[in-house]
Amino acid sequence: MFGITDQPLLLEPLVTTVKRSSSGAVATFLGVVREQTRGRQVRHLEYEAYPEMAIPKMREIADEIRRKWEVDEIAIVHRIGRLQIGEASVAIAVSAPHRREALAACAYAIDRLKEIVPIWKKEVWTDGEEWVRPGIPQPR
Amino acid sequence: MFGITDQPLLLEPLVTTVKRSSSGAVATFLGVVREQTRGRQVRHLEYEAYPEMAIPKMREIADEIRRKWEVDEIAIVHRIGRLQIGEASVAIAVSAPHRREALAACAYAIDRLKEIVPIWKKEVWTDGEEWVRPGIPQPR
Amino acid sequence: MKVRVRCFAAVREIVGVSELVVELPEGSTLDQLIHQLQSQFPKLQALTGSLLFSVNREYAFADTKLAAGDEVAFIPPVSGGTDVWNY
Amino acid sequence: MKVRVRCFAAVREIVGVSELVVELPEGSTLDQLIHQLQSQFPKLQALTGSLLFSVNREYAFADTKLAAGDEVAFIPPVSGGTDVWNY
Repeated sequence: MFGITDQPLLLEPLVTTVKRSSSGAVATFLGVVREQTRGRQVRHLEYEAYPEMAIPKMREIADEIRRKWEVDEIAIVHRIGRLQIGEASVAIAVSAPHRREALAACAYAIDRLKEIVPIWKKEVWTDGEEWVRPGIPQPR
Repeated sequence: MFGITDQPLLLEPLVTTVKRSSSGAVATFLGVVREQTRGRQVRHLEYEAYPEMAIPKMREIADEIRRKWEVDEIAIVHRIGRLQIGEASVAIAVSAPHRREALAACAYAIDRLKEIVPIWKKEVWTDGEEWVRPGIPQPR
Repeated sequence: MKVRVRCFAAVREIVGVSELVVELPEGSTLDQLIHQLQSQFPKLQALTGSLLFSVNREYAFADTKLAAGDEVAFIPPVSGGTDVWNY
Repeated sequence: MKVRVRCFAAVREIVGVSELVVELPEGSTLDQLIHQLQSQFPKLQALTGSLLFSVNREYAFADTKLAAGDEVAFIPPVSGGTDVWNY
């Protein structure tokens, strides 16, 4: 399951989506809007995606994971629009027969998401705003 | 938040419990009852705890984590009683300013839980049953 | 030939719209498209060094040859240090 | 002196109750308690090599001296290989 949504992210449905009868572990990751970023006070964030490219790139990350680890299922959902402090911007869930694979794959997914998935955020501070995007992917 | 419960485990309340305004990441782990274990077909599992020792040991794990990583909060809840395939036996949530610390601490927590927290499970297979307990802690 | 250009984030704000249709000579490269848009929207020049590009939803080098109907996107830059996301 | 013994999992099933109160000579060690219970419940002997013990909710070595009112627990063994939990 890969998605872009303007609705609040919930973990429970993601866990249900990835769980198989072979799954002994589900690892999840939530990216959350922090109050402070690089010392500046955040008022809110605005996320924007290139969904037609972002979703295939999420799928590509899942394919990479399957080549590296024995996992059952992978779900990645990113939220777009305006987010307040404490709200989740991205949710990842990975199920696997064993815990190490689930945890390693989940950590890998969020690293790769930052590198290759075209999603941007505008940080709106109490004293200004700026577009921010992580990572420099290597074109292939 | 550290607990032993006979009720189904839910992630959302754990996430809410650990999230702080400083948190940029929440990593969670669910241990789930698998259909198969070491090649035998599981009918159900029965978990039993020594709660008066298990909860202090969970707290000890959280203290170890705080000495190793910059994290915001840690929650560990283990379920006891009869669990069916697909049900979660343990839920861990760690919040941190940054993702690497949240993920590393979450992986550490489940490893240590297996080592030092006195909780047992009985595997009830289609063809027998056995008590199982992981890890050999070093007495200190 | 015509190509579509999708604009996001800082690029969208400079260009003023989220999508452009650009007329280019047959056989143009991505690089030529970039230069054409830079002269039309001079503020893009400040970004260009750190922009990435995609052609048909895959990251692409500047020397990529474009074809009619291609969908190009400007992938705006990182700014502000190494750990620029919240998490 | 009297000590409480908490029994879990396989140990509880052998002993038949989840808690015992055991009378021991003053100054007894954990090891002496273990031997006393092994003679009372011979099936415990098969487990003992892999049992761990706690005294007052902290893991303890066999030579630990016990005091009146101590809470001892038998921490039953691992069985069945290295990855014995589901996850």
